[in-house]
Amino acid sequence: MNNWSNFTKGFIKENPVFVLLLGMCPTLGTTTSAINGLGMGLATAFVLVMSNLVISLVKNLIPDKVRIPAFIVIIASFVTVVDLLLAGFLPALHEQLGLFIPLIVVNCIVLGRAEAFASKNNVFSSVIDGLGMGLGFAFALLILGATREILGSGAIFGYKFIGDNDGMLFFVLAPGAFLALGYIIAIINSLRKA
Amino acid sequence: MLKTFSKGGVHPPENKLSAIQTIEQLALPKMVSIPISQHIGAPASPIVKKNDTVKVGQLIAKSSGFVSANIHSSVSGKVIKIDSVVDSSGYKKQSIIIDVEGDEWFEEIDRTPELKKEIDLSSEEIIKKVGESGIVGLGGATFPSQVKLSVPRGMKAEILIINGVECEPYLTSDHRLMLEKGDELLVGTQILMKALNVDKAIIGIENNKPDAIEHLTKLTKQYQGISVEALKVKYPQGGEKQLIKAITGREVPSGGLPIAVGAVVHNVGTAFAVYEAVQKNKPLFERVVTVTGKSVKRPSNFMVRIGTPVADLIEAAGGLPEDTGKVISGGPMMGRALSTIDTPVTKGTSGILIIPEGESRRGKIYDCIRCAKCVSVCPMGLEPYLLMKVTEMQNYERAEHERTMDCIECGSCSYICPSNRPLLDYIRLGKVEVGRIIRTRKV
Amino acid sequence: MAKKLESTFANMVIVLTAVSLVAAVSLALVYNITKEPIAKAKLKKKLDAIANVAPAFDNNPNAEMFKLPAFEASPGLDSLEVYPAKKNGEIVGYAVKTYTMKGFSGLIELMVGFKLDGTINNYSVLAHAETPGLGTKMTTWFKNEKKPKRCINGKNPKNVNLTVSKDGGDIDAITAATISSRAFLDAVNRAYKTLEQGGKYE
Amino acid sequence: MEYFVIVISAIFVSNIVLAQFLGVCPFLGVSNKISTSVGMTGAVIFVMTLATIVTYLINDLILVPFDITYLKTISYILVIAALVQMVEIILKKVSPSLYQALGVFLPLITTNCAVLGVALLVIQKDFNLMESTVYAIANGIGFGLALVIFAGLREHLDMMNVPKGMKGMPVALITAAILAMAFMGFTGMV
Amino acid sequence: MSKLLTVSPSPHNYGKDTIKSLMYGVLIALIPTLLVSLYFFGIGALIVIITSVLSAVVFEYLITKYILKASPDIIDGSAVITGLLLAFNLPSNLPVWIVIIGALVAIGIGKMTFGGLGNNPFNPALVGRVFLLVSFPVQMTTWPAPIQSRLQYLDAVTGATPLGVVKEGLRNGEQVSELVKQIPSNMQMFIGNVGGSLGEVAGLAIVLGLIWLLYKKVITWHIPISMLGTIFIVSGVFWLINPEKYMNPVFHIISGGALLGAVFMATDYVTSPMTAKGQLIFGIGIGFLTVMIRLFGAYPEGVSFAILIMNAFVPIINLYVKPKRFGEVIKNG
Repeated sequence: MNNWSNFTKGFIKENPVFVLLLGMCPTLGTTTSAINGLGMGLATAFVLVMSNLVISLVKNLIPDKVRIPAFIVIIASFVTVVDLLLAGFLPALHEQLGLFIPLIVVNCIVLGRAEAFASKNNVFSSVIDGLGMGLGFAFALLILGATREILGSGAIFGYKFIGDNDGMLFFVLAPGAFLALGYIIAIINSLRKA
Repeated sequence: MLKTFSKGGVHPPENKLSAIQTIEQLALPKMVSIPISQHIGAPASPIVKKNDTVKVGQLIAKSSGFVSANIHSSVSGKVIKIDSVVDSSGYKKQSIIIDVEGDEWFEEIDRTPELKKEIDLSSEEIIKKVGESGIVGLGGATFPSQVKLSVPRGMKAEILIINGVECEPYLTSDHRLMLEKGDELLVGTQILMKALNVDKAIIGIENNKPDAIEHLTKLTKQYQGISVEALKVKYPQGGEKQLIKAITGREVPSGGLPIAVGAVVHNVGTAFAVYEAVQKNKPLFERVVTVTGKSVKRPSNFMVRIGTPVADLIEAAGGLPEDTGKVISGGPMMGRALSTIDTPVTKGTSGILIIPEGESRRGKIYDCIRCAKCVSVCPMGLEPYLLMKVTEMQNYERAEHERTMDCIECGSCSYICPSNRPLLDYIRLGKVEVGRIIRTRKV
Repeated sequence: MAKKLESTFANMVIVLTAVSLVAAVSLALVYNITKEPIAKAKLKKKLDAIANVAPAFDNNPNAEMFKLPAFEASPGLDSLEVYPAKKNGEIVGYAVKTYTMKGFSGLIELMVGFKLDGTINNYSVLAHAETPGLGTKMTTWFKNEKKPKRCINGKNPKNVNLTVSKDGGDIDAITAATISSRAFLDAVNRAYKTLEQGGKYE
Repeated sequence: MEYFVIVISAIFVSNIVLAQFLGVCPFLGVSNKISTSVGMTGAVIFVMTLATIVTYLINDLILVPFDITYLKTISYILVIAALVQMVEIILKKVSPSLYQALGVFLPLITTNCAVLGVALLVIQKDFNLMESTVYAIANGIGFGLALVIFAGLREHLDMMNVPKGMKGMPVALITAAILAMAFMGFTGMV
Repeated sequence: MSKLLTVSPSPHNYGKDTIKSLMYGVLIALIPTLLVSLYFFGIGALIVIITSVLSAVVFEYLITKYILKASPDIIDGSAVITGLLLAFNLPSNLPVWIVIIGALVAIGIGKMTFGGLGNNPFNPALVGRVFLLVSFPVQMTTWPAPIQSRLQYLDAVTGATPLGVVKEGLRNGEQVSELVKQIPSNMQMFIGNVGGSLGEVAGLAIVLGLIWLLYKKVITWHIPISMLGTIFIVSGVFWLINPEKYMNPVFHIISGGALLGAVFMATDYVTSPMTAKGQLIFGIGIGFLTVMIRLFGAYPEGVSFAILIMNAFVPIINLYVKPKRFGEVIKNG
């Protein structure tokens, strides 16, 4: 597989959210606005790239049977790093994302890529894979966040375009997340088939 | 408050157009074709050959098993061939085809009209006689009657129920029989009581036949142990299980026979045939057939020889109307649509119903709107919408679990469905598949 | 390519311990680097909230915070945090972290700033769980200076009845959210009365 | 009364799946059949309660006293992973029948963010040990309630003529959306 | 014999019920309610009803034709009913564009997403209604005063519903005996001279509709009676415990959407259980949840939520509550 397609597959063809249906919790929980979605996506992408990098570096030093715990420790470390960095430098975003930052640990995408890709491939393609998947994830969260923000708050990236009015609040609330994601997946499904 | 069965049921328009028409003897046909399988169970085996001459009432095919029935010639004449002919099921079946010559009856048959009340035969002899005479359930099920009379070991019949319900719309053959042959069928009932060794018989009649109820109630005073029970009108009260439930309040257990609750059910037509067989030595070769339909000129009740082509009956009732869409053997709820009117009348033909083109097709089928009407009308407490769906999905395991085999195919669900869904069609399909699965499991 | 390490017991223990150690050490490192920014960010947030509501100050109100017994306190919440705002060493006003339990979904927390005469300077909503689109409007509703019937900024509870007009007060409730509005004003009044009890007005 | 509030709140008002978006992956993944969702629920209640108690103690006895709460995430996830393994081994030995019922779901639970989420939430909410335990059980029940209802709906939808493009995940998500909307009726009950 | 006969399996007799006839039965039952809403809310009611019905029908047509690419079959009247029921659940001063969004959600999300009539697990009109309630809480909770606002639409004089008054008053610590003075009498509420969604106020008219539906056998008594009975009993128990803190059970029956919900919303064929026993459980569940939400929840009215929640339970009810099979128990008697 060449590096370019390895990189781009995460956006549409193997998009972790829209196609592989992974990492649903943060996808739904943090996408009340475009910026939150993007923030969460990038945080996850960072963890993904770093853990892929490290795991592909040390993969031969780790016995098979303790593979998973070792991976989890590595991933959890990077999650904590992201958690601390965000708390220190982007406190507003940190507060918005809240619980979902530590929960990156259990995001199936991260462990999934570590297990399926980084533990079998070289460093460079692992990083590319992590980057592609991570950005694909961020892209999905951005789309979903933007959709919910436009419909729910009548704004995009915080810029309000319907004056003082509220949008359809449904979309910023929990049910709106399920609904918007459902229709986006349906649209992507029909686009992929067409 | 009149009795009826407790669960489900529908009230299709009754349309008993021929109720006031007395039974007429239909003219002899030129030719009859008598299928060797007119009953449930193994086909009879022919004992005549081509060119044999036969008399009315002569045995022409012999019962070939425990569940099987003798077949007698309904006419006198010459056997011209034994061939496959399309019968009411739409399939080709072996039939004995006889060219009619005169009307020469078998000598032993007592053709006098006198009522003979005394029963000379013993229980075993009656059962034997019924078997020899080829009597089957004339309500339409055509189950060989002698089998029903032979109570399995360890069980005991407590009550005989005579089915005079005639819950199918349009049909009036039983109704007319009760009015015109009341005494005969009551004697027939006593014969059946003797055969079963029971001292109680109840004739169940729906309340839409007050004249029959009145007539038989009057007559039963002379017959010990027989009484008439007027029932609330509700389809499918003529179903064996429903009738037992209505009259005795007992429910035949799922998968069981009526005898499990001590009941045996026979149709009024059967009771009459038993009278004729036992008292008059006359085997079953003719029956009452209603020819009816909204477009029929002269809705009638005919006494018809078995094997007569349906076309003859229609002709006698005023001919086939122009706009005919469907010809049905039996009633509108459970009868079979005929592919051709050359089909012969058989022991199970209770009526010929002609339906105009406009009413002969189901409307457009829509998705189930889950109105639950099929569930509420199912007399067996099943969920037809679900049985259809799981059959459609080929989930036969679930279909069996949901008791699809209990379905009596009364058609109430398909009748009531506002979405015109072919519920019963799918359930039948499911029953076939589930039946096969059950059989392979046993093996 | 190097061969994979065998899954012997010793290997497994060693590797897992090593991985955990490396992780712990590097995390400790990162923690130490980010410790200060995190603390700063937290403080800044609080100061921002105070600065937002209190009259302009040049001290560190957080350092001079003191508690006063709350007016009509709810159980478990019997004192309010008061942050004095000082300019050139002189007290110019207070920011009070106040609350109410009467919100649609219980607790609402506000930071309300008062001038020395008891006039409300500004407020900000710290925490609430009100209905989106209704109660949530309190974050801006009561500070819209174009609508004097709603705005509480610049009003002094001493001479203005800080209850909703429906209850005979002077403030217009949020449309279709009277309960949240009542709760909001209850919290503001609690802050005012608490300072008054503490004898903080001139 | 406090416990009652915690229970009602966790099960209905802020249902862990429908309002807090925790455990959505198994919610969408294991909800094809009612029978499996019941098994999953049992496993989740069990592990969630156990994990919450253990992590609570770790937090209280180790992380806080030594001021290393920044190791919370890493230690919790290790504890949960180890716990799931242990439960699996013990169950296999002690009660093979229970293992039969719950076994297949146990590995899935490690990556069920509801378990880690609840463990983290009880710290955030400042619950004591007893409250934490009740909260964990209640959230397990809330998860199970949502899961079982949803499995019922999906079994139902399997029998319906869902348009082709909507089949599978999209219609499941939209059903979840309406379910979550309906659960908003419980707002403010505590 | 040259002419071909139609051959088909039995039965050959088809009942007179069709989807159309059942839907028209419901529509006729809705007429009294419609008239009452027009009488009390005048022009606003007219605008909202027309907008809602029209957009429901148009959306169903467009979605069927252009998205599902099937032949549109709207004459069965189900879209009209959904539109009408949606309108009945809205205040009469709701702007046209919000009504249109509601109809789009009801038809597009609530119904067509699942495959159209018969396939939707949730009541479409309620999906639309609750969506609007959640999305536009201000517009959805200001109700025009009856009669007074007959000639007004968006600028109507508004007031609170009795349930709203009671909920707010009790939250504010007032006593029931004080609050009853602020709300219309039971008779007024039953006739419909009261603020509220335009169709739910007409208690008497809804009861007439119920009688018609029962007479025509479009629905059975199980759901409405079990639901209203449960509301009465559960609210009655609380009332007996403390009549100063909880309103009396009669008030709970005739106020808000209890009657409209019990007669027209909960009885929706598609989204209610298939067996009589299941329907009783369904009705009891709705009644119980309604009272719980009214007494303890944030929303003053809980009927819509309660019905949607119980809709979600219908598949489970259908799975476990079976009709009594014939011959299951051998009964001798």
